[in-house]
Amino acid sequence: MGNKLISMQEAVSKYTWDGMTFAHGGGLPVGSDCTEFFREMVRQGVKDINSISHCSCQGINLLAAVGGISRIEVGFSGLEVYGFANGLRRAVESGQTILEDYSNGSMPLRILAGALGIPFMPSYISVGSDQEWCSADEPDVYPNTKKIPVIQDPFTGKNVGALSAVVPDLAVIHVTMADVNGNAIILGTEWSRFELSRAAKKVVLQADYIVDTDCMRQYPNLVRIPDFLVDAVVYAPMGVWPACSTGCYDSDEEHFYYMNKMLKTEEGTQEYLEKYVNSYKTSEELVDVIGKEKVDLISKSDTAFLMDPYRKWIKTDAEIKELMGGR
Amino acid sequence: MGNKLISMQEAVSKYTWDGMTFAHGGGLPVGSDCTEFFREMVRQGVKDINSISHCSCQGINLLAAVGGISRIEVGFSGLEVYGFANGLRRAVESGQTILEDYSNGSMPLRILAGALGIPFMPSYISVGSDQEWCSADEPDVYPNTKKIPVIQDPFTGKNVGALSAVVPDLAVIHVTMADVNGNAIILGTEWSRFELSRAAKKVVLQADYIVDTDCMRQYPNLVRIPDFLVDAVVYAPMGVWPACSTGCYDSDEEHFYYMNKMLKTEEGTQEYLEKYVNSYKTSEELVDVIGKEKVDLISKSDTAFLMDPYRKWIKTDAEIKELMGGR
Amino acid sequence: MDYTKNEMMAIATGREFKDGELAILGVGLSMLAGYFAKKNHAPNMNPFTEGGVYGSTPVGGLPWGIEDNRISTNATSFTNGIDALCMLVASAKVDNAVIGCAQVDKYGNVNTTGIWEDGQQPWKVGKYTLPKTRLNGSGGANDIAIGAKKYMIMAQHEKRRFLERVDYISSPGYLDGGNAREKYCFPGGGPAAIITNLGILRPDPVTKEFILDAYFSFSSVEEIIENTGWDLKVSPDVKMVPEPTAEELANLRAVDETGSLRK
Amino acid sequence: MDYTKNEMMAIATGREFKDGELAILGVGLSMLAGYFAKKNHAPNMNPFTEGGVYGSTPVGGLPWGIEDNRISTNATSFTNGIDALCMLVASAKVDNAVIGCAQVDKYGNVNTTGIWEDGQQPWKVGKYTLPKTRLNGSGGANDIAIGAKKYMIMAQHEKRRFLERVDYISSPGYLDGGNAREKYCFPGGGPAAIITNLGILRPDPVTKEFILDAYFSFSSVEEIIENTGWDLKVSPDVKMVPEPTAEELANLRAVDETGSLRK
Repeated sequence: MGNKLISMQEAVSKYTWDGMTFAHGGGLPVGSDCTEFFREMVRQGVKDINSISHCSCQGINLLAAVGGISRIEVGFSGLEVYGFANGLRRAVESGQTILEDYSNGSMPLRILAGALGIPFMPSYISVGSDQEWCSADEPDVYPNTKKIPVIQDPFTGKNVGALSAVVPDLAVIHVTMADVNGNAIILGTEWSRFELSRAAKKVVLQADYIVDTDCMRQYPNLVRIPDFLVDAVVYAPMGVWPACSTGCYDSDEEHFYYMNKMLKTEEGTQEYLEKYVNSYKTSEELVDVIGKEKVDLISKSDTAFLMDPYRKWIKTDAEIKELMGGR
Repeated sequence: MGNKLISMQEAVSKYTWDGMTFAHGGGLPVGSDCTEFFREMVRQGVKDINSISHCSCQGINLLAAVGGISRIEVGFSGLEVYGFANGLRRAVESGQTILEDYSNGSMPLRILAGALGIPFMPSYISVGSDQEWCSADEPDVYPNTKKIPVIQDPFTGKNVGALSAVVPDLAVIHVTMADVNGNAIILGTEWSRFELSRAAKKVVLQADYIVDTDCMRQYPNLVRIPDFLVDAVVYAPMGVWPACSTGCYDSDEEHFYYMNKMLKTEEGTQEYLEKYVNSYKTSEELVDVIGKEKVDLISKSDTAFLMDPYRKWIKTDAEIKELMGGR
Repeated sequence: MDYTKNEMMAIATGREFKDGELAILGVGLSMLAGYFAKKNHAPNMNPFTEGGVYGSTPVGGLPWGIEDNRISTNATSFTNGIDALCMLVASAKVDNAVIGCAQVDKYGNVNTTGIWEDGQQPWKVGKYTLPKTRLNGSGGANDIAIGAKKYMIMAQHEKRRFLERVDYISSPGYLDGGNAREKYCFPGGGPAAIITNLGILRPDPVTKEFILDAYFSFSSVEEIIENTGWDLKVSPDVKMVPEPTAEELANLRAVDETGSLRK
Repeated sequence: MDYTKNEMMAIATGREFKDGELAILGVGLSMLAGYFAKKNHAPNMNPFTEGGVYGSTPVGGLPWGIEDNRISTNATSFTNGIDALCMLVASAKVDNAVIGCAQVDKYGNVNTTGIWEDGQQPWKVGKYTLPKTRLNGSGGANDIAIGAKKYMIMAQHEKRRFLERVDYISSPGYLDGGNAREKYCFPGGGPAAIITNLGILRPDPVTKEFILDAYFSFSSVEEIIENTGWDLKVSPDVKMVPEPTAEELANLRAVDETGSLRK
């Protein structure tokens, strides 16, 4: 309990460090991941990140493009219809980033094991394929038998894989609504946000809206992340951009392609950083960077009606400033 | 998809059989379990049930009292503040019902394993105690090593228990609201209702309210049981009584004690059956049996406000009759 | 000051909860002790119940069950049993808890499953014989016993309940004592205290045998020894537990609206 | 009738979906084939996506991503990845699915992870060498491959994609053929067809080697053999796939609002 609202700058400087195991993964690449938190990590020069998620996203693509990711465990490293993630790809092909392959099902199961405090999760996923036999951590061994060891079900003696548990140092989780204490409501698929909030040692929320706790008391079954699990809450309107936040805004098709094109080269990446990462400090300024018209356009989402029941509890920017003690 | 509304009589006759593995367990004993489905099982004389749940409830207490339960796997067999479950206790002490002990955490984990389609769940729960060493299925062996075998974590070599998966023939799940297709919203703790709906071979919902599907489209994150998992939907107002349904009605303190007192003896059980089980056929008649005043009293629940956002989508009894083709 | 033995027990238990702790509470005395603590000295304590009911305080009296509407009325979050018992409790995220017992032994092992005829206990006869009296089973107490960072056992102090060895271990304490828990890799720390209507027992740091740590103003070392079924050792620092303050009693009674502890 | 090869491929894939099936769909061609089927002949099919988006149909065109707002707009239920991929897909509750590939081999093993210099593949050199070209990884396709009751593989039919052995098995088909899946206890049935822009391959019931089952009106047995990188066997019953009907084409194009398949 207590007011946990802090700024994005403070969140990144307080909860990240070089070499940490960092989990995210609110959604698939086009879905609700914590892009703004990644942009701030880039601005603060956080590096040597060991990234945990089922899927990559534009945030990972960006952080990899600037050389901030030394290792990544992931199920899907692309950008869906938007293609291969060029920044990440460049880092992986050059050997700068070690990529350990799992699947979109086996990564969440590893996080579930972390959440349950058990050492592994039995599963048939990822075994019997090169996901089992290839380990980027031990490239000299093939087929590898230690990454996903095959064990025997004690009831039948049959084979089953053992997926190792993951306990990240930090999970940064995008949510649609949070109160200042850290109670959070997600609209759209949760992906592994529920499990991540229980597995990670620290949890920071990035929220589209700050709402009153009365909203949580009216909809307690929607509050899938209760306050005591949360260390900090960051108000980040448009914080998922250029991906989409269900109920709030659609993905920015044009920018999604543009960003990925720029991250293909080091020069393009530098240009992109200047224009879209280092060019603003506040979320008000971010709106200018995106362009007011574009923001209005993508905010006319067909999913906007999903937010309607909660609008009366939304805190205004002025109220949020007040709650942050004017910071 | 399609209209899955059927009567309680039809649900019990179609989906239950003597000797089946039957799962329930919406809540703790005082919480939202499918009491009315149990009463109909008693009316239809279903027997030799292998019951699966984390907790007992008044429905189990009743079915055990009439000798309908041959075996039960459970974490808690009492009635919370209301005391020991006399009907179940009598059946267990006489040897009529075999009771296999687990905990309120290990039973849901076994259901989770069933839902995931994996053979077991690693856990530290229930091991190193008589829950591991005593198996009611193999009473001649102590300490038992087959009920919860201890295996080695392949990553560290350390001991961990293996809880066997459960895949029930049927799960009967109380929900607050369902549409005719089987999409369901639960108010209050889910307990293991989410996992049960994925683990069981068949799923029947017992609902306090039938609502329009528009309600589900407005609150898709609340719909934790999607329609395609569900085989039948039964409209059962007051169907949890004498326990409580969050958002709908409180527990009936007086009747809870009375019922448990009556189930203590065979004679009392017969009297109880006459008065409260075989004395009505429809939910309208059930209200008369409970007493209109009592129904009004317990319906004045402090939790009633939790239902407010959904009331406009509630189908009336007349509409429901129409939807059931006048049945 | 006028208070009952059960009120003293609830207050003594409540005092063990510290501000900011994440705590799981059960029905009855456990909830009373926990919500007393939150009201009295631990306003930022986070109590929850095993079905995943978070952020709430009881309304209209103590609940009949731990997911009763009395506790669901003002919750900020409802999740599920796996979340509460497995992700939070069994994985050692919970700081503190209370469990009850029908029997407890000198290593803090708890029996809530059944009472056997003497000599017919499974561990004595090498068979899982039927109990004379079937009790409720462990519920969530086993999960707390293996997983909570620490927890307290509340018990009525009677010779027949305080045994050298319980009939059936529903929820493991320190098993045979010493490092016995290590074999099972339990993530939790084990029982920190047995708090009764006569006093407080705490485990020896090495042997893990429970010894008498404190008595109440109305009890004595002798009375406690007499009511304990094993050869109870007494701490050299044995002391009297401070009596409830007027404020503590007022706060306890505000939680115990229906006065169950004054009966 | 005027239609593209990709439209024929999408319709041929869509025809494999039966009414009432529970099906998981991915972005692009997979969703197109699935929603075409639902619109055309399988109104009670239950399609969902891997994050647990249920009961929806795309609005405003095919989504850019499978949890894009275009597919979230009219969902009746949102859950999570473990529900969709592990509880439904990996546990063999799903009836049908489609996965794509960069390479596929004669036993239906799929590679979506990377392309290696020839001779540098991990299985050839006994080391996990870096790929020349890093692709996207398996995403949810591995889960489908091990767990769906059956599934289809969609591919552009080119010699460099249809190999004796893929560079890297991202999603296992029948591995080395025969009963090889049994060793891993995969709950799912394995790939039922490889559907390409030239025809349809299906596995031999015993050896599990994929053989040519059907060609399209615009392709031929010879063209397909020529574009396959292994010594493709031809079914004695090889046949031409019926051309799209006018209704099928209309339904497909209604789903493919933006006309991506006509390009």
